[in-house]
Amino acid sequence: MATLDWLALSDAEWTAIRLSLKVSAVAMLASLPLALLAAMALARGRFWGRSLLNGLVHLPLILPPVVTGFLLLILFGRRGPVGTFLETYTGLVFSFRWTGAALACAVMGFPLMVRSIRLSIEAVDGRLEQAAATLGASPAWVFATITLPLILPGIIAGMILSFAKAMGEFGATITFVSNIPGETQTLSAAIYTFTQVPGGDSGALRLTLVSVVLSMAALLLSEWLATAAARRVSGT
Amino acid sequence: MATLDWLALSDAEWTAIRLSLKVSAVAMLASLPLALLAAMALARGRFWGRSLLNGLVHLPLILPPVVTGFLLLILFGRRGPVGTFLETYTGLVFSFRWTGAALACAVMGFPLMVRSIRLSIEAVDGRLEQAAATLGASPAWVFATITLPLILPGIIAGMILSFAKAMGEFGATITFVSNIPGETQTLSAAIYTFTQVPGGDSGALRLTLVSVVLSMAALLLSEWLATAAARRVSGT
Amino acid sequence: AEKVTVFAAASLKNALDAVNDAWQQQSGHAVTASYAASSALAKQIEAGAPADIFISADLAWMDYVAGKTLIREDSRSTLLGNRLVLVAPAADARPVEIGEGFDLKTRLAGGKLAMGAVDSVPAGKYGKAALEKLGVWSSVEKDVAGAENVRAALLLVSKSEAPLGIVYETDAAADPSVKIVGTFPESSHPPIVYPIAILSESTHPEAAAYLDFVRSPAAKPLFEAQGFTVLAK
Amino acid sequence: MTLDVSVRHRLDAFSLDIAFSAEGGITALFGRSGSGKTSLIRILAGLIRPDEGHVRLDGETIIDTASKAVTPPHRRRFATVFQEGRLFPHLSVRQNLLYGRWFSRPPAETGEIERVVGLLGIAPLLARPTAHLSGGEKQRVAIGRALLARPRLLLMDEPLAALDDARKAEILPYLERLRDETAIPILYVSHSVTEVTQLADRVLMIENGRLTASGTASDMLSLPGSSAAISRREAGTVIEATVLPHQPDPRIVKVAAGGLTLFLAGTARQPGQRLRLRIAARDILLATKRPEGLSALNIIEGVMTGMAPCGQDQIDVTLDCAGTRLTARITTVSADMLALTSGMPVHAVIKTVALDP
Amino acid sequence: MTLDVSVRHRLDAFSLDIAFSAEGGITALFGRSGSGKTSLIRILAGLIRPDEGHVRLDGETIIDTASKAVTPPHRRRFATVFQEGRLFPHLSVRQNLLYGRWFSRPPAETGEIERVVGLLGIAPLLARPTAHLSGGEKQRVAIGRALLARPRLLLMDEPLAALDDARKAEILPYLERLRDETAIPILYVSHSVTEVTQLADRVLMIENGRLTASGTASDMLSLPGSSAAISRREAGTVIEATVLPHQPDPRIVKVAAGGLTLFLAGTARQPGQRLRLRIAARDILLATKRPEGLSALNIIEGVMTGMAPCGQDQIDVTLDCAGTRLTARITTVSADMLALTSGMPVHAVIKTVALDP
Ligand SMILES: Nc1ncnc2c1ncn2[C@@H]1O[C@H](COP(=O)(O)OP(=O)(O)OP(=O)(O)O)[C@@H](O)[C@H]1O
Ligand SMILES: Nc1ncnc2c1ncn2[C@@H]1O[C@H](COP(=O)(O)OP(=O)(O)OP(=O)(O)O)[C@@H](O)[C@H]1O
Ligand code: MOO
Ligand SMILES: [Mg+2]
Ligand SMILES: [Mg+2]
Repeated sequence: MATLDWLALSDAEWTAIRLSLKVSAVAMLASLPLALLAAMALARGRFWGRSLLNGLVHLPLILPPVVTGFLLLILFGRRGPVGTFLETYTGLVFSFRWTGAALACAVMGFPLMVRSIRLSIEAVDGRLEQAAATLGASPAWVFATITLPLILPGIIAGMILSFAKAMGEFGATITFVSNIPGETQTLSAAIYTFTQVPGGDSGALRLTLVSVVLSMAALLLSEWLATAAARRVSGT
Repeated sequence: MATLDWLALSDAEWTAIRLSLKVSAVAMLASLPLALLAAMALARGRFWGRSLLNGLVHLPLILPPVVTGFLLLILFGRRGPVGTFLETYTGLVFSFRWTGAALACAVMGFPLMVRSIRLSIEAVDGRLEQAAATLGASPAWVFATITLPLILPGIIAGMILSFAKAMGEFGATITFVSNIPGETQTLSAAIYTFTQVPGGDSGALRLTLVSVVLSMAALLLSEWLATAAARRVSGT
Repeated sequence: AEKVTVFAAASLKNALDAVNDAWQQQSGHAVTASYAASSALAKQIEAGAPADIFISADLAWMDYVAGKTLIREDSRSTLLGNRLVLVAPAADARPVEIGEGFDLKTRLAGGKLAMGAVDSVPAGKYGKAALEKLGVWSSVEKDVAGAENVRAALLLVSKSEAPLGIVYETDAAADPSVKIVGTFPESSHPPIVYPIAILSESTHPEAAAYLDFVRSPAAKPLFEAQGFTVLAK
Repeated sequence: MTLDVSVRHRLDAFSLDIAFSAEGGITALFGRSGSGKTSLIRILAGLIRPDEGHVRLDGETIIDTASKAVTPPHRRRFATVFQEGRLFPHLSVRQNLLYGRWFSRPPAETGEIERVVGLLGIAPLLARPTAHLSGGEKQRVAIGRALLARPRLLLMDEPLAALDDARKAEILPYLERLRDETAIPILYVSHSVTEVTQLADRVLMIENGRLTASGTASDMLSLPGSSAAISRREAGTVIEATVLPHQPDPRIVKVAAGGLTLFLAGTARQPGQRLRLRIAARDILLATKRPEGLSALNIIEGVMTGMAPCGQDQIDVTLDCAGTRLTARITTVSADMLALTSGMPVHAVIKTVALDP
Repeated sequence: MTLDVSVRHRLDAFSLDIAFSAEGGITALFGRSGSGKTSLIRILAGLIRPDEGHVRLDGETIIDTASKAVTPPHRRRFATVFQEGRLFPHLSVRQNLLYGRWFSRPPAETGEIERVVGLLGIAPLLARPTAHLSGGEKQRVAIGRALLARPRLLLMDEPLAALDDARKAEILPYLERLRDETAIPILYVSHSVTEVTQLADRVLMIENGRLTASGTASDMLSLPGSSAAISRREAGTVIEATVLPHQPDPRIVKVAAGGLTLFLAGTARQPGQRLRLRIAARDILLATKRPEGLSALNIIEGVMTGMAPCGQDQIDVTLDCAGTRLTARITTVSADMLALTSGMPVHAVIKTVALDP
């Protein structure tokens, strides 16, 4: 009974869980197209500025999360140049919204996703793509029908890394969009808050368990998907 | 003149830079053998508990860094079970030492390294390994002479991810081994310190630039190595 | 109606949550609090955060936002105070006589002195100032382990990683695995204060009422229950 | 259809420098291992851009390095059967076969698909993944895939090498039909004289990246002077023949081949049909007087015009038979016994079944 | 050497169920595409564990599913030449060749390496990476790599399919030498009757995963009743022969083949040497009376014992020539002309050069 009480989650905590899942999922999905593009460019491109792009992609990994958060705040905040631009032209607002949390998580997970996808692209046998071209498939078709299915395991690996990172990320998020319950307070931020006050340990532990369970479930699902994808590819 | 002054680094900052490089390099190198093992087990193993191992490997990604640091403290601290054991039997002490910072960075970068290597292993054409076996190579030899060279690009990608992560990591590090100048104060911690005081922006910016430059150099080097490795493999 | 949004230093969470509940019950107005490091909150306010009230953990960040005219000067006041204490693991709770030139070094016995990072964390800054004032800083400077925040410093002591730590009384009192072995004289460090103010951009009609409630006698026991000294009159 | 090719390309130590033009039908690329056949195919398929030169199909420029015009591979529609199969591992056999269908206008019809599948004997494989197909199965699927892409030009790189002889013999007539019934021109790399004789209208001999000879299958595959890539066993004469009006005995057809009249077994031929016959030098016997009571229906009079030693203790004897040159390989011992000398009239004895394609 | 195999294995819809034992020398696996040859090779190489059965080499258990004993692939030392080459992409040609050397005791000597390299014609490739080798070059390197691993058993899966005939003809004698001079037993998958005739001591006919017949090359490759995998063109008789003491004319050798005496060209043979001759049915002419003045040195008397139709308008005529059975393929028209009936004495005419291996 006592144990169950301890495990019982408050409404605010449920909100944080739902928000975390939403933020992580959106971050993962929204960054996917861009990550694919970046990975293709890095794996296949031979353009000037490739190293620059590569560096840029890795930046969120290299910088302390707080710095990334500050940079996001300066760029995408309500007063930031990009933030102003997006708000005016697309109506998209990041500052102090869950969308901002998703942006922060997406940015933090971006290098992980790009690396995974890039590694898969580099492992694709170019001769298959050539064969498809001789059968009449344009580069876009080749990508959609040959490259994409072959790199699926890498894409899935990248997505799960990004998702897991998003579940654990709080430094950049809390710095960028603060820690507003119901709007920007993700599970990780809630855990962090618990660690900041006396007696918060058990609350932190409880939420950590929730976070781990959710991420593990996602991980298992991704493994299963990746295995299925790999099986299709190897035909076993 | 003023610009140069601004860029001039204090002795303490130089110390932090040297320390960060040492910590990141050691973290990267020390975790490599274990990451290889884990990646092999996850990519090839069909044992019970594989999912568990997979979850464990991803844990540092999923958990907020503060929690990871906390767990490290409990396990590897001077009074922690592992810490006590290691100190008694190998003399290795982590608590409040740069070695602890390296451990924290290694742990935080571990999932990234394992994923990269694992993805490469899964892309290796098993038929080549079979061919080597029929020529008399034992599994260990096959691994050393066929698998390892073929996954080199993935290993390099994993190492650079781990290194970059180590350069940016500070949450787990500072929680585990604090922020002792000259011993555990890495560049990231120094940057963080700057962000915590009003007017510290320029200092933070300066050190961030240093960190970015160093990581970019490492990144370029790794790209160059990976390209060389890939060229050897594809024979172009 | 829109909620009143409070940006508050993370260490206030327990106390302020209770106060907010009370206000909500009393006034019927909703309030929401975002707890983070004072530095992050200050920068967010600068970036136009939709907050009504800011409670900083030290004067520096309140001064920072004040300097950019982001707060209503007339609403600013010091809300809470705290005391700085020396803690040790419960297992080794020999009291320490804190005074001019007291022998901290010997008591450390080669171990680390855990405290907030002395350049950035408020508690660390106060601690350093106190030790300097008491003339022992130079003897222990090399032994300081600067944590990211007070809670992390406390953790180092509670896990016996460090034999001594300097933390707030509020944190120390709530942790049974540490014992307060000495309290720093108020005179040895700048006053430990939590300033509060309404933000210039706040348009919330209830912001002032909330501020008044937080400073009211009704809130006082809730803060004191967490070990804070209430400075508001 | 005219394919007009003139390309120069360096690949490290190897250099390719080849110019030819090919009309419709099947053009065979014949040359030893490493002579540059695959490299040429790759240039045509658009997988290598040549250093210099041009490729034109019916006047349309496919590549022209001078004007920097290059048609991308997928717009060339030069479907390629690669030496190594290159099946798509994530698609089933059926999906592999139909891959080109998405891009061909009009797409291959169901009837055509069924015909190709039936012919290649891959109906039982259709639902399977490609990973565990046998070597020959893979190659058959690759052939089907290229055929069903309805290409403008079919590039085939040793397509039958992985197949057993019986399977080869089954597929060859289909390729012949493809050549005769559709207008798809084919560039066909092969080491097999049998295949080339049966299929090719024109043969390009490649050696060390250079075109050493090119011409009709008859000229290229006939002794003397045929390529080093033709084994001793296969060397001989290839001649074009036309089926003459029906014989009284329907089991036999008479064909006119150069100045010769030859008898072949089989009623399947229509009068007027053109065939290509390969008469291996080792399949011709010589006789100094007309033999009697022999099972060979083809006993041809000719005049000996020359001899060339061929390996140890054998010679290739060249005959002029009513203006057609034949080569017979006999032992030097027989030559001595028959006292062969230039200008001497001889009878060439060729078994009817030896003329089977 | 005795290789004793008895395995059963399912692969989805396909099932393999084969038992045989092979002595030293070369054992050929002959069967159509998809019949299970590669699967069997994979079981022997240790790449598939069979569902049931055993494999023993000289009494040593390699696999025994009953006692769960399995020797891992690298301890078997059954070097394998795969149908698809499988060269190591990160190693140069030289490194590929020497790969097995690290594991063989004693390692191949420099002399042996040079001999293999020279024979396979890969000396100019040694320093190159493997990626851009031509198909035939790759396969030659793969053969060299397996040979230099000094295996206990060599498994070869269509090793020569990618090579031109001339190159094949060059490499075959080397494999023969390997068979005769070293004790390495070889299991050899091939579709080529020529290769099998020349190399194999024993032939296993596989059809649909089952051993349909096995026996000496002569029995297996001779009409009637040889496998469907042998094309019409190649069908005939394979007989073992022994070189008889030198003839007065050194350009000719006389061999005893069954009850027959045949003449072959070439002085390279030593008296007493054993050869295998393949006489394709299409290479034999029949005559009702002994022909004169013919270049053929081998005119053999025999008695017609039977006829079997073979395709349209042709028949395979079986002869008994001094106890040896020969098959001649002639047109039905010729058969009528010669009025062939069973029991009739006939002369079989075989060109000397047709007996060239
Ligand atoms: N990219 C390359 N770089 C260097 N050399 C190459 C490259 N591609 C091919 N070669 C070399 O060029 C020569 C011709 O190769 P190609 O593949 O065209 O031969 P091929 O005639 O198809 O031979 P095969 O019949 O054995 O397949 C070979 O010696 C090969 O090693
Ligand atoms: N792992 C597998 N799963 C399912 N079917 C398989 C598997 N491996 C092989 N097969 C099937 O078993 C049959 C025999 O294959 P195998 O590769 O042994 O043939 P093969 O005799 O070597 O043919 P080829 O001469 O064309 O190389 C084929 O029909 C093949 O598709
Ligand atoms: O509220 Mo603080 O910044 O942990 O002293
Ligand atoms: Mg080729
Ligand atoms: Mg096979």
